[in-house]
Amino acid sequence: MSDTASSAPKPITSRFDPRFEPTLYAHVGVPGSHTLSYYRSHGGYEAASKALGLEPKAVVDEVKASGLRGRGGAGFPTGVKWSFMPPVDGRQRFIVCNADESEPGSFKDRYLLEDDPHQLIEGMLIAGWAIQATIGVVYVRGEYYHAYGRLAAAIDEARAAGILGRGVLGSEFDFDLILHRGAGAYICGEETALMNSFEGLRANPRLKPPFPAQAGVYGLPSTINNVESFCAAVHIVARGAAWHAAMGTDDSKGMKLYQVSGPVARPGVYEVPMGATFRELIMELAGGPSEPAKAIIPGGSSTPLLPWSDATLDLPMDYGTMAKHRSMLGTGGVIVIPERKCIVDAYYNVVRFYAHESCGKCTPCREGSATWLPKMYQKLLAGQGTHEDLALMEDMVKHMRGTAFCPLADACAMPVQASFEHFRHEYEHLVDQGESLYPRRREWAA
Amino acid sequence: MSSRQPLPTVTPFFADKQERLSEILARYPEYGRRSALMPLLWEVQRAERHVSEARVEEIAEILGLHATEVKGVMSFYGTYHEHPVGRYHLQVCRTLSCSLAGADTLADFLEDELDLVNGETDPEGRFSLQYVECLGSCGTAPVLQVNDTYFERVSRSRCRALLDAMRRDTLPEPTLERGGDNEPNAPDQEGGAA
Amino acid sequence: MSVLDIAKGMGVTLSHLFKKPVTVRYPDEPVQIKARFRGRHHLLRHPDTGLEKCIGCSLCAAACPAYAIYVEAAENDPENPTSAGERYASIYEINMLRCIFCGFCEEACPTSAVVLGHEFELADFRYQDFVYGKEDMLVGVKGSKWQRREAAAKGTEVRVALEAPGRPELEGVDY
Amino acid sequence: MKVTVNGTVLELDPGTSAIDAVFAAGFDVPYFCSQPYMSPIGACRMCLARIGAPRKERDGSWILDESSGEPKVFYFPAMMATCTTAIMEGMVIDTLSKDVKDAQNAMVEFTLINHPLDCPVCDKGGACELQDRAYEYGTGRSRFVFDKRHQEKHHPLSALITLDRERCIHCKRCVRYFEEVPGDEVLDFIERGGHTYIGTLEDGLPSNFTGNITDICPVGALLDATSRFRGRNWEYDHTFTTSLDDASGSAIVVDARTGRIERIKSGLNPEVNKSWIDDGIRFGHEYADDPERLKRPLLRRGEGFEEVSWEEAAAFVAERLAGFSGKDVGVAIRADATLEEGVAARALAQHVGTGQLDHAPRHGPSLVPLHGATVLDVATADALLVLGDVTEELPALDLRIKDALKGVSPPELFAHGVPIADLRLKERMPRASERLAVVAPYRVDLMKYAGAAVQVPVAGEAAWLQAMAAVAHAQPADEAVLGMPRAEAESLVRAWREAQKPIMIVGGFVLASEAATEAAASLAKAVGFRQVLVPPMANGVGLEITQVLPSHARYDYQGMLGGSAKALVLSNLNPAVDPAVAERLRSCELLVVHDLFLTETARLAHVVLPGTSGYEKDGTMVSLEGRFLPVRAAPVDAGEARDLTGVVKALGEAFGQRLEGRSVRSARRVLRKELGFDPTELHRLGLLRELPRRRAIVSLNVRETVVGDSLRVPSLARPEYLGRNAHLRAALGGPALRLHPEDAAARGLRTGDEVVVPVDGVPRRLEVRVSDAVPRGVSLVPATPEAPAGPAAVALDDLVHERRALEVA
Repeated sequence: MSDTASSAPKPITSRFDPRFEPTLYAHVGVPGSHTLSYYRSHGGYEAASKALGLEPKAVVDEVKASGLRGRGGAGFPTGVKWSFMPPVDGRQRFIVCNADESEPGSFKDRYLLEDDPHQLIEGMLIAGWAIQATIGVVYVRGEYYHAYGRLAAAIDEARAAGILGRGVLGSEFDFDLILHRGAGAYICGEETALMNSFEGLRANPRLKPPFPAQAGVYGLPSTINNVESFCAAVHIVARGAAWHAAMGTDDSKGMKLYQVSGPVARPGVYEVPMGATFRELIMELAGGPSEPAKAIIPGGSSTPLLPWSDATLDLPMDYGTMAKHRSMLGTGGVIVIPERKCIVDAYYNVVRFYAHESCGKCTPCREGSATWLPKMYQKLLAGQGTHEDLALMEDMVKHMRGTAFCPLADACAMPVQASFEHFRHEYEHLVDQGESLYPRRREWAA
Repeated sequence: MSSRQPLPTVTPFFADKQERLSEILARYPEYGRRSALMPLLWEVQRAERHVSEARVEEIAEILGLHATEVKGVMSFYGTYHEHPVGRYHLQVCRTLSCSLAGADTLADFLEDELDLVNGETDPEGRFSLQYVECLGSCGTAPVLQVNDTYFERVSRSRCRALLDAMRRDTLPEPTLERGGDNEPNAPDQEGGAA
Repeated sequence: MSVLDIAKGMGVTLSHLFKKPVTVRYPDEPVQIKARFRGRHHLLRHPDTGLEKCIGCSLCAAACPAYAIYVEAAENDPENPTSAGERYASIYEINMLRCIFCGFCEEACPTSAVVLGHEFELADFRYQDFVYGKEDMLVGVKGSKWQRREAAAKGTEVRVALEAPGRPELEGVDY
Repeated sequence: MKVTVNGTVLELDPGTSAIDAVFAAGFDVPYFCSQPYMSPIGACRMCLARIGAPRKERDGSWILDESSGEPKVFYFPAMMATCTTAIMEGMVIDTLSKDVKDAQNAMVEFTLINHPLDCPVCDKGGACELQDRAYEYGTGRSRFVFDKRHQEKHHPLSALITLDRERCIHCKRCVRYFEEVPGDEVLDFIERGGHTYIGTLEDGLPSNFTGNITDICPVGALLDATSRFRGRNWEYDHTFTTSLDDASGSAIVVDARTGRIERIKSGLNPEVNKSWIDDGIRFGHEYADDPERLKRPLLRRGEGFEEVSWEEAAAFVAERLAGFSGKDVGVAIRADATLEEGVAARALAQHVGTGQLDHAPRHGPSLVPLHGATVLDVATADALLVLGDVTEELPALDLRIKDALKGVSPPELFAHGVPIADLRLKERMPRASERLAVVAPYRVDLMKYAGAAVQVPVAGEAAWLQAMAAVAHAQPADEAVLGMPRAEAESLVRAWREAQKPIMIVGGFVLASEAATEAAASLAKAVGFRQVLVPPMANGVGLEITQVLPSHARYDYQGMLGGSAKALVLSNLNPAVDPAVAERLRSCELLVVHDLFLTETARLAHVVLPGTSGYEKDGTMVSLEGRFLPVRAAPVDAGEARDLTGVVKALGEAFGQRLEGRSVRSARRVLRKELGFDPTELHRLGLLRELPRRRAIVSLNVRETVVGDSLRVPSLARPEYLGRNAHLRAALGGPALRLHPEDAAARGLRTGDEVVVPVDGVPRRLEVRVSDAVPRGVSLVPATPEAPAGPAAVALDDLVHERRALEVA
């Protein structure tokens, strides 16, 4: 476990920082970067050619050795996940890309899809070779229509160039992609729900086991990863596992696309080695908060917030440290909450999101996240809450945790619990005074 | 048991689009024919701005399903519409990051300006207003999605300009915003990307 | 026993000679009944809409220890409902010979539709005349079957020889 | 595997679910979404428990607890739904600790926040799983102070099923049921999250098995419309009996109250119908309570009838019978009579000394195949050839065929019954359609699920079977007759031969023809099929093996009606629907009719005796697989109606004779001798017996039946009673004349038209239904007990329009 005191200072990076060379995000924002010619001229598909020259198992081992952990939120080691695939037995195998980025606070995948679609295609090709899957599925959320168009064009280009299809890149390996567009359901970010959605079913999560490696898309062996994970795999293969493993902290290796939103000077995506501190990210890269802040959500709205303090700012953003502080790294989507935002209002906003996105399959989520909890928040915000209501809400979220079918109810309950833990006084003020400690903000940029 | 005859329906949507239909069906393996359900719904919706019950039945017929199944899937997702939306379907994200950037006020502004409430379409069928959840544009909040296109960092003046443009049916191309280090308009991006 | 004891006893007797007697000239004079006396049942209506309170749920029949109640339900005609909601009692019968006037039915009733009133003059001649249907118990019906039969034959009003203080549960029941 | 449940150690098979382990150990957990015979999905989250299991080191040895030296139990971090968790070696399950109780309380509370508290008016009240579980596992108070979800109450899903959306707790049982059991996904969730509700776009739930969802709904959301708002659950008398609607031997529960049948629910017979019945069985009971039921014997006086006592009626019959020579008397009973009634009929025939005894409808060939198979065999078959429309003819078999396609063998039973969560079952299991081949003269429902489907011409089964047998014997065969390229036929034959358990199901279209039946038997012999023969009515097999048969082919039922009998005793038969037969019956010297209603035949009778329906008699039936099943009388007020044993008792008394079969008891004394066991002691699940294949089956006195170009087709809704089953009729429509769209258009007919059309010379009132499942030039009309399934001549040219369907805008 890394501690800021013990580990050597890591370089901060930014495309403006001469000490570091951005990798995943090198081409985002560059006009024309989505084309094959641009990508090829910047070393594109060399990693794929290299991978196709290796044994599939060697590619898996390389990714294992790199210490890459899934960038979709849960942080499961990618190489290990790939090695779960059953032995090749003649059945069709699938590699699936989860491009259904919908977690509030996360927006890194969209830019990758829009500006560097070939990087994803190359990553999936490498992963496909590694697990011997000949069909890749890219599930793009329905709202990312621009990204969908760019990706569709990139796939056509790649097909025309022999990068997809029969015998890719001159090898014996066949690989093609199916591009599938979602239609607005956060739950599709859950891997099995995504598979149901892809199959043309209601996107309810499936029972596990069987895990996707045994029975995934169409009941066939499948592996599913996040967009960023696939892109990282490209560079791992290109530069070697050691390069990747050298970056980051003990349990979190490599580069990470951190996103900063909320009232900061320069919100956006920053590619930094794992384990950068909040201070580096928020104060230095993003230019610091534009108004006094009181809390940080470290990795998308489902991760428990941390109070704004010097101690918090000095925490390295990696899986272990966040877990130690009873939060999660999630997708690395940092949201800064300003002092003047009522925390009850802010968390009503978060709960409303989960209420809207609950699939309705299981009871605690359908009745808790989607029905009762938002109603309780409405009651509080209307100034009609009581202290019993606060106790009831705490009891309710306690029972929503760990009882639901999939993590969505937890994703709703955990941040609410944390908001109670750190900002209970704001809830109590609202109950006692009948109005919020901080009046609702009505400002909007002119 | 009773197999009642369906009532005479309107011309099938895919009657004159067989090529497009087979292109969509061909994307998926034979055993995964049902996967074409969502693309077919998109196809209809893009053309007709909603998916009517007759189209649901048609898609069910194409895929060999019961209409109920298609309806069950369609209604699960937030972006398929049962009733036609306006020519400009304005979708305002009000989730946390956008809300912190003033999306609630943006929403109020649109309600006042267009005299619409959430979920309504104006009588001319030009504008529909809908509040949606996170669109993945948190760094460039607030965001207004018009049909399939994102307009980001929508300030009051930008919003006005957009509305005026839409009233004149001259919707501009969106400027692609990136934020952070990847701003396309950043002064020295070429040097940085090297 | 001493003379004194006898005198004491006679004293008690004598003192009562001058007190007001407790007996009444029933049925010429009404009998006084306590508010919580449990007599013949009434089926109540909602005072504002006039709809029957009974929804035919049969819980009274389930609660009845004497199996004296029989209920058959039916669906309300939405245009012309008998009771509020979907369901009403198409048949509601209590066999007054079996009834032990325990009041369980009243307690079991979720809509306070059946309430035990004060009427107790239920004597009759034939077995079937002890089975009271809805028409005998709905609020507004006064008297037992026999009393109503007699009143009809004589062309007089039904007279119930009792007086009782009201009870809030007996909403709309008038003696 | 060793599993410890709350301290109780037990040994269970691998693959058992934790919830079954809990029940097997004698403990209880609440559950709503699990349902026997359906896939567990873990949606309701009621069955949460704290679960732990030991883990192994890399080298395979157990990680030990340092203090005890026993394998250390690692608990899962969160509570687990026991229904979706498979047991592991050494698993420890805790359902009693405070944490678990708290979680269960919370789940009950969550479930109840949107559930209306209208138990007093809810038909499920008193038999509601939610009510029970809330009482056992809830806290008894609600902290939810907001408005509950308001949705549509009493929404008619079909004429048979009412849906109350507010009461739904989203357990998904009904939605899964349609996908997993009949395979018609006609019901689904609409919307998502807190707005989710159950709905359908189909008109009236087009499936033959819709009623089962009212049984499995854990709350009062889905209700049987025939019994809506009638009584409360605790007021019903439940009679566990066997359906006499078809020969499947499906277990049913007849719920009666104050002398009338209020509803029928599915019974559980794991080897026959599992817990499913079709809509015909479930909803087709209203006729038994019809006000026109005969309650007392009637005796003809001049033109009219007079109600008389049984003694008087019997005395009249006995006196008149005495005037006939024995051989002039005919006795015929319907083929859904019980074995006991069969014995009674036999005794009566014996007493009067006639060989004119028969049951009808009956095929010429025997119903006992050379190599028979059971229903369970069908459910576990790996190759199936279905000849005919099983879905309508014997719906229970349709579901078991679909079981076979899933390839999951029936579960082993626990002491607590069928596994609550059978982890082998999954949502949307692939169906091995290549196992099923269906052959029928029109597009039958089962063809949707079949790998090979052949539509043969009317009465073309024999030719097809002969051609297939030729393929099997590597002889030339006409591809046009086969309906497929020869290579395909050869691969089918190969698949049948290679199968471990190939089964042929032979429906009425084949059995109607002796040639086709023979061809079926020879194909079966050639490829190794075991056969299931579908009897035309419930007890066809039983009445055949107890020899309720004529002494000679010319004395069969047709022969009796044709004039070989001067005096006739008919039980539940109505041949006078045919005007030609009615004319002959008018000249009959003595006609005794035993029936439920004053039928066309009864109107011609000299004596009419009130009969009982299948729900009102005790007895025994033999299902198509040779299973002896008890039929029990529900407490129904049928006036003085008696079954045939009662008729024989009254006649015997009038004869001054103690006839065999004068009561169910006395009939069973006879049966015990013949069968070698006592039917009185039959278990509810029946007794499967090897059936004797009698050489002496008397073939029908078949005059070359008019082979028309049309068909009488089986229907699960018994057409003879459809008019009196109001709800079923509303759902299915009246007896239908089904036509190809072009044929209909050519005659200006539309769906919904009511017509009168001669079928084999008998005018029948039918409702037109246009359907492309019907081949061109063929009309389908429902088969009746008088005219069972088979080719028919439908004179469309003589069709008379009774009422035209309203123009649809």
